[in-house]
Amino acid sequence: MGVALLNRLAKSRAIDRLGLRKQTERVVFEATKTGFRTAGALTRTFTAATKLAKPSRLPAAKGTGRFDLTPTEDQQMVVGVVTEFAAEVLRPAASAADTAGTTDAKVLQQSSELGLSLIEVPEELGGIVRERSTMTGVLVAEAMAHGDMGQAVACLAPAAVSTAISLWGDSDQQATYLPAFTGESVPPAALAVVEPRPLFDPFTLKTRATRQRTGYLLNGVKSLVPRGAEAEVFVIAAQLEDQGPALFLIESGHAGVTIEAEPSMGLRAASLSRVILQDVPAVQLGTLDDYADCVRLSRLGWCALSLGTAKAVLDYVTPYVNERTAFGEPISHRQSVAFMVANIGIELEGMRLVTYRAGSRAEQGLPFAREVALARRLCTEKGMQIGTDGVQLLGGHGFVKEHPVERWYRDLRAVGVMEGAVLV
Amino acid sequence: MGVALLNRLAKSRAIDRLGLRKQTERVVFEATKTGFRTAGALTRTFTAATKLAKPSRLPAAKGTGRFDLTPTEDQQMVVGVVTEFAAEVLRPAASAADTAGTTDAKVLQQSSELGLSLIEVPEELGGIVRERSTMTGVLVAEAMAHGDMGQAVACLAPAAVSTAISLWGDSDQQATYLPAFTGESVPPAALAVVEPRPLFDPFTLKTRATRQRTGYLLNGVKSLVPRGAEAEVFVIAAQLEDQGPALFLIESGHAGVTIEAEPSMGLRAASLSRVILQDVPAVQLGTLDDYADCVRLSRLGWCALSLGTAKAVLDYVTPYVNERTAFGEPISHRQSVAFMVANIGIELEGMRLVTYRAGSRAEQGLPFAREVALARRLCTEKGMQIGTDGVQLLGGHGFVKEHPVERWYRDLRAVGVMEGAVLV
Amino acid sequence: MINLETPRKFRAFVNQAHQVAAEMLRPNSRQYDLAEHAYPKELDMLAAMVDGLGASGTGSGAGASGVRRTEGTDDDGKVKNGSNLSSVLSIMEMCWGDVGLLLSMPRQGLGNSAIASVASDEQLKRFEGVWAGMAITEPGCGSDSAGIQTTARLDGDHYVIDGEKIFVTAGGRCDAVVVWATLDKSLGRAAIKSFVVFKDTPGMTVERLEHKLGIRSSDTATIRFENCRVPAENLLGSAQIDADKGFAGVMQTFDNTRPLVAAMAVGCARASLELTRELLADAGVEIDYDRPVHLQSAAAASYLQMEADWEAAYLLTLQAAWLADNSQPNSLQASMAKAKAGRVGNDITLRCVELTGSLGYSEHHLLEKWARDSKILDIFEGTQQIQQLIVARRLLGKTSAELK
Amino acid sequence: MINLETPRKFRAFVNQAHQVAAEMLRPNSRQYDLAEHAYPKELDMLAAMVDGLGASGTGSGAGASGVRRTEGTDDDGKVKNGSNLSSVLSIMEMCWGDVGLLLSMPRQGLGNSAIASVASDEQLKRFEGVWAGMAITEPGCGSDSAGIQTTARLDGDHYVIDGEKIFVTAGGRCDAVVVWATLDKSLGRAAIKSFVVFKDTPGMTVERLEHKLGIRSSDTATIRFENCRVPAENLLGSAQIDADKGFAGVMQTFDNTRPLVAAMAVGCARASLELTRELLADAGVEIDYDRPVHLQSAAAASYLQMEADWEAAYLLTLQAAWLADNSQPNSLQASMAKAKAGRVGNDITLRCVELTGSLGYSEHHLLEKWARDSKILDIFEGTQQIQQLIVARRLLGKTSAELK
Repeated sequence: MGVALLNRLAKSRAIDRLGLRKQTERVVFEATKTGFRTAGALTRTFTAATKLAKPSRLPAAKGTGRFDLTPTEDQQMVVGVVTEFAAEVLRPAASAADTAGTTDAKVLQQSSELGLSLIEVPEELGGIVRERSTMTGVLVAEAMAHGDMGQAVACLAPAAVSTAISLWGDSDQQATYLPAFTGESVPPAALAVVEPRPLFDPFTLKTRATRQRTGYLLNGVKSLVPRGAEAEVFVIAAQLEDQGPALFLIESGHAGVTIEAEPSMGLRAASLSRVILQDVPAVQLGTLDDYADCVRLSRLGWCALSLGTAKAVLDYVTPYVNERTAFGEPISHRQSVAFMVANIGIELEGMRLVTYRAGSRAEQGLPFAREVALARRLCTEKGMQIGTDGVQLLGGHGFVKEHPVERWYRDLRAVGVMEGAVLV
Repeated sequence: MGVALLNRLAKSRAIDRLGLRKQTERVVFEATKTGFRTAGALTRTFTAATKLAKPSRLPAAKGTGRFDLTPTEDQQMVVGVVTEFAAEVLRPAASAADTAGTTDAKVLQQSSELGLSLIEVPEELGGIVRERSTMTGVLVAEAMAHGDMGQAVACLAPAAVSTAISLWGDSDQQATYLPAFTGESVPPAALAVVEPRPLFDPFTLKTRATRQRTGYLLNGVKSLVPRGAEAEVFVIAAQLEDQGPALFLIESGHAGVTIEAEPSMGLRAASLSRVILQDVPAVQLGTLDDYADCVRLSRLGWCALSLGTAKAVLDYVTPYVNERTAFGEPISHRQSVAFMVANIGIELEGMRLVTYRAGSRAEQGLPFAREVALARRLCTEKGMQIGTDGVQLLGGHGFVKEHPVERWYRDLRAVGVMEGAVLV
Repeated sequence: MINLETPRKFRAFVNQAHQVAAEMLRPNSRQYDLAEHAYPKELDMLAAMVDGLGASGTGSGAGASGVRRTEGTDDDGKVKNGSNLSSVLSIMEMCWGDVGLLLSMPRQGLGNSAIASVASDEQLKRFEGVWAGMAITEPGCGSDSAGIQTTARLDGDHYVIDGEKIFVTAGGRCDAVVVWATLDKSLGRAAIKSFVVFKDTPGMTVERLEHKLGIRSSDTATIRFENCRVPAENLLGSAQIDADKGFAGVMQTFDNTRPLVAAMAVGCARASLELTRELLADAGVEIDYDRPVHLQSAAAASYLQMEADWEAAYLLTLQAAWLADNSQPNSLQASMAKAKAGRVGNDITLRCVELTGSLGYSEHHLLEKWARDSKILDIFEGTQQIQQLIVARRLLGKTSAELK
Repeated sequence: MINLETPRKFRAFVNQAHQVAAEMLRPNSRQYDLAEHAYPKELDMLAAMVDGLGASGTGSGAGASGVRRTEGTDDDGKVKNGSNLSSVLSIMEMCWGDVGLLLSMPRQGLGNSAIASVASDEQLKRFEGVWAGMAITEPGCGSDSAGIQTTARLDGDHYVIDGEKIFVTAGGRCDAVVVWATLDKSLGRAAIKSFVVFKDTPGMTVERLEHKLGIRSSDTATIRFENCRVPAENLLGSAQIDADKGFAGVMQTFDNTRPLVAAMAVGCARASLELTRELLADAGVEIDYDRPVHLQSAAAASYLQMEADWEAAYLLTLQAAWLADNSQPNSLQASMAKAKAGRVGNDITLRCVELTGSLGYSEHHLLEKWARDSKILDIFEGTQQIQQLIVARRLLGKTSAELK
C-alpha cells in the first residue's frame, strides 16, 4: 500500500466529517422491494483503456517467519477508518436499510469513496496494493459487518468483482473493467455463485457455459445475488461444458438477463436477487483452479463478516446484561447469563483466530483450503449460536426490532448458506 | 405372563434373601483377563427334546388405544425384583467385576435364576409369556444397568440367544436349545454382530455363510462379544452369500472357533471377546427380515441399558452436589452445576420416552425402525454427555475409582458402538 | 400398558386439525407475515370452526382453553386421555400450519388457559366465550414473575389496578386480559393474584408493539393500568393470601400453559423437518433408519439428529399433558417439555434453513419464517433458563431462595 | 504482520519433540496404562534428552519449566516468539505421544512452572533441576482456590505448614511440591502464598492415589502436612500480603500453566484425530475441504467439525502463550484456551471412539485410552466452569464477589 492508500483515506475522511456524520434524517422506504422482476441495469459502456502487455498479478506477501497477531500499520490505519464508517454510518442506518430492503445510495457512494474496491487491485492498475492483501480484506469485512452485515455486503459487492478481475482477469479484462472500479463512481457489480437448490455445491453447477466461436453463452439461474437489479457487471460461476466450474464475466445489458427480487431472512439491505440467464454472452475469467480459489476466498469473506456481526452481538449484550436487573441484581450475576456471554467470547475468539490463519496463509501463497473449510464450519455454527444467544440474553426484548439483535440473528444465518457475493 | 412368572419370582426372591444379601466377601481377581486366546467352551450336548409341530410364535401385544406411561402390573413386579437385584447385587459388585474383567459366577447364577432368559420365551416352550413383551425387556435392561452395565450385559447375554431362538427359530431349533435356557443352569451364550472395523455396518457383513449340502460354513471375525470365552452357543450375524445378512446358530465346540480376549474401555465385567470363525458349521436362524428386526431390537436393548446407567449418574450426582460445598455453600447453588443436573434430567427423560415408544411399538407389532433409530441417536449422544457431565460434576473426584462415575463414563461410550449382544 | 401413540379416540380430531392448518393457516402464512399489522380475517371463521370442533364431541379441548383439570375418577377407572392431551395434539397441528395465526385465534388465548386453570366454576361460566390475553411480564422484570410491581388494591367491591405489562400476546385484539398483580408487595409470591380485565375498562391503555422478528401475524401489546377499577369477582380463584401455597395459585397456570407452548415449538419444528425432508429428497438424500448414521450422508445424519431431538420434545410434551389429564403433578415435566421443545424447536428450524440453502434462506419457502417464529417459543411463558431453574430446583430439592 | 504458522525458528525443535513422542512415549503408552503403578523408567533418559534440547539453543522451554516471563525488549524490538510459545508447541507434541508420561517427566512438573512463574532470580537458581509437583486442591474445596485451608505460620526463620492437599500430579515421584497455603485466613486471597517443600521434610506424608480413569502412567498423590517446617526463603516471590494485588501473586501461575494444560488437551486430541482419519480412510472415507460439508458423508462431516473445533483450541493456546512471550496480559486468553481446549479435547476423543467403532472402543488401539486421558484436562488447573467464570468476569467487568 502506501501513498495511494493515504490519498484515498484522507479524501474519505474529509467527506465523512463534512457529510455523513451531520446527517439527521434519512429517507425510510415504507415498502420492501418484494416481488419485482426486471431487466439488467447496464447504464454505461465498458471499453478497454490502456492495456498492459500481460495481466498484472499480485505476488504473495512475504512472511516474517514469526507467529504474530499484530496487524501491520497499514492494516491498522485502514481498519480504523472502516471501523469509524461502520459505527458512524452503517450502524445508524441499519434498521432503516433492513426495512427498506436496500442500502441508501449515499452510503454506497461513501463506501466506494473509501476505496473498498481497491484493496486487492494492484497499484499499476489504479489500485492501492503491491502484493496480495487477503488479510486486509478479512479485517475490512470484519469491521464493516460490525456496523451492519447487510449494508456491508451491498458495499463490498463491487469489490468482489474488481478483486476477481485483478486476481484472475487477462489484460483485456483488466483494462476494460478495472478503470471503472478505481474511478470516482464505482459501478454496481456482483459475484454470483449460489444456485437455488438444497445442498448446493459450488463445484457442481447447473448454470452452463456453452462455447461459441468467440466466448460463451450462459444459461441458468443464480440465487442470493446482492444488488442484482442494479448491477452492471456480473461475475458468474458456471459449468464449462465437460471441464468443470469456472468464472465468467457478463454485462447486465443483454436481453437474456432477468433479475427477480429474492428477499430473504436477513441481509435485506443487500437487495438479494435471482439472476436468470438465457443465452447471455460471456467471457471466461481465470482458470478452473482460479475458480476453486474464488470459492475459498469468498467463503473466507463470509467468515470475516460473521466475525464482525458476532462481535457486535457481544458488544451489545455485555452492557445490556450488566444494566438489566432481575431478582434484585444485574442479570449478569447469574451464571447462566454470564457463562453464555463467556461462551460467546470464547467461540468468537476461536472463530477469529481460525479465520485469520486462513487469511494469512492465502496472502502468503500457502495452501489454505483446509483452513477456510475449518473457519467456515466454525463461523457457520458458532456464529449462529451467538446470534440466537444474543436474542436469548435479551429475552422478549431480543425479539423486537427496537434492538438490533434480532437482525443479527437473521444475518448470521446467511454465513453457512452463502457462496460468492464477497471476496477477500 | 402370570403363574409361570410368579413361580420364578418367588424362587428367586427366596434365594436372594438367603444368599446374596448376606455375602460379606467377594473374590476379587487381581489380574485382568487380558491377552488370552482360547478355543470355544462347549461343555454340554444340545439335543432336540419334544418338538412342536410348528415353531411357537408369540403374537403381538394388543394395545388399548390409549396414551399411557404406566407399566402393567406384571411389569411393575418384574422390574421391582430386578431393581432390587441390581441395587443389592450388581452395584456392590461392580467395581470388583470391572477390575477383574469378569462377572462373578454367583452373580450370573443368581441372574439366571431370576429368569432373565425367559422374558421373550413362550409359555409353551417353558418360558413365561403369551405375547410379545419387548417393553418388559426394555424395563428389565434399564433396571439391570442401573446397577451396573457391564454385569448387566454379562447376565443378559444368554437371554439374547434364547430370545432370538424364540422369535425366529424353527421348531427344531426351539426344541434343541430352549430347554437349556429354561432349565436350572442357563448356558453361557452370545449374540455376535459387530465386526472389528471403523464405521461398521450390520447390514454389510464381512463374515460369510457359505451354503453346504446341509447347513452352512461360517468364516469371519466377530468383535465385542460378551463372555465369548465361556459361551456354548453363538448366534452369529453373517452374509448369506448374495442374499444379504442373516443370523446363524453355531455351537462353540467346533475346532474352527477361536476366542480372543478383547478388553475395552468399559463393559469390562462382560468379558468382551473376539470370536474368530474358520469353516464353522452353522444353521440359519430366521429370515433376512428377521435379521433386520434383530438389529433393531438389539439396538433397543442398548438404549434401555443406557437409560439405567444414565439414571445411575443422575441419582449419584444429585446428593453429591447438594452435599459438596465450595465458596461457603453447596455447589448445587451455582447455576452452572444446577443446570448441568437439570439437563441430565431433561435429556434422560427424553431418551426414556423415545426408547419406550420404540419398545411399545415393537411389542404391538407396529413398524418401529424409525423409533429405534431416533432412540439410538439420542441415547448414544446424550447418554455420553451425561456420562462426561457426571464426571465433571465431581471434578477431580470424578476421575478416580473411589466413585463409580468414571466407570459409567466408560460404559456409556459403548452404546453407539455396540450391535448385538443384547436383545429385548 | 405403556403406549405412546396418538390415542385412538383423538385420531379423527387430530386429522381435522391438520386439515384446518393445511387449508386455512398455511396458505395465509406468508401474507400476514409480510403485512404485520393486518388483522387475519380468516381467523373469525376458523375460530367458529374450532368452537364447533370442541362442541362436537369428537375431541374436547381443541385449543388453549382446554387445559382445565377435572377432579374425580374417569368413567372406567382407567388411565385418562383428556383435554390436556387433545389440546397439545391440536396445537401441534395448528402450529405446523402457523404459530402466529394460532396465537391470534379468537377465544383461544393463553389467558383462556389461565382462566381454565384457576377460575371457579362460576367464573368459568361467566367468562365463557371471552377471548383473553395474558399479561404477566413487566418492563423491569423479564423472567422474574415473583418480582411483579403491578398492584391491586381492594376498594369496596372493586380492585384498583396500577402498573404496566409488556409482551401481551393478542393484547390488541382480545376482549380481556388476565393480569397478574400483587395484593401486597411485602407478602411476596403468595400475594400475587390474577384478574380478568375487560378491554373497555377505564384506566387501561393498550399500545401495539411495532415490529417483531417472528410471529408477525399475531399482535403483541403493551398495556398500562392507571387507577383501573375491576370488579372484585374478577379475581380468579381465591382472594386469600395463603403463604403456604405460596405461588401455587397463579403458578398453576404455567403447569398448563407450558406444555401448550412446547406443543407450538414441536408443531413449528415439524413443519421445518417435513419440508426439509422433501427438499432433501429432491436433492437425492434419503433418510435410512437402519443404516448406521455415520455411514449416511451428512445431511441425512443431521436430519436424523434433529428428528431424534424432535421426538424427545414431542413425547415430553405429551407426557406433561397426560399427567395433567390424570391429575398427577406435572410442574417438573411441564418445564422439561418447555425447555427441550423451546431449544430444539429453535435449533431445528435454524438448521433446516442451513440445509436447504438459498431455498430455505429466501422467502420462496416458509423455512426462514419458521426459523424466525421459533425463537419466541424458547422465551415466552418462561425462558429456557427459567425452565432449567425450575427443573434443577425440583431435581435437587432446592427452594427458589437457595437456587436462583 | 498477522501470521499464525509455527515460527520458523521452532520448526526443527518441534520436529525433534515429535520424534521423541513417536519413538519413546507412544510405544510405552499402553504398557504403563495397564501397569498403573509401575515407574516408567524410560522417562529418566527422556528427561535428560529434554534438558539437552533446552540447553542446545535449538529451542528454549522444552517443557513446563519454560514459562518464565522475561522483561525487557527483544533483540530487534519486534514481536517475540519465546519460551512460552515453544513450551506449548513442545507439550502438544509430547501429549500427542502420551499425556500421562508427559506429566511424569522429571523436572517438568507443573510445580516447575509455578517456580518459573513467581520465583525470584535467586530462587530460580536455587531450585534449578528440582522436579516439583503442584499442590493446590484440598479435600474441602475443589475449584475454590481462594478457600484454601492449609496454613503457613512464620516461626523464626521457618514457615510451619499444616493442611492436606489432594490430586498432586507426580506427587509421589517428584523431589518437591509447590504448596499453596495462607498466611492469614482472615486476609483472604492476598494472604495465599506458595512454598517449595522438599519431600524429605519432616511432617510431610505422601500417599499415592490408587486408581484413575486415565493418565494412569502418571502418579497422583495426597499429601498431608503436620507441623511441617519449611525454610522461610522457600516462600516463592514476596512474603508481603498486598491486598491490592490480591490473588495476583500465586494466581499468576495459572496464566502460565493453563496454556500448558490446554496444549496437553490439544496434543491428545490431535492424536485421536490423526488415527481416526487413517482408520476412516481405510473405510473409504476421505475428508474434502472444498466440498460443502452437508454433501459429504456423515463421518467426514463429523470429522470436519471436530477438526474445526480443534483448530480453534490450538490457536487459542498459541495466542495465550504468544501474549505471555510479549509481556502482554493473558489471563483472559489463557482461560479461553483452557476452556475451549478442555472441552473440545474431551469431546473429540470421545467422538473418535464412536466413529471408529469396536476398533476404537477396545484396547487394540489407543483411542479408548485417549478418551479416558482427556477428561482430566477439562478438570485440573481449573475446571471448565472455573474458566468460564474467569472469562465472564473479565468480559463483564465483574469481581469474584459479584459473579461467583
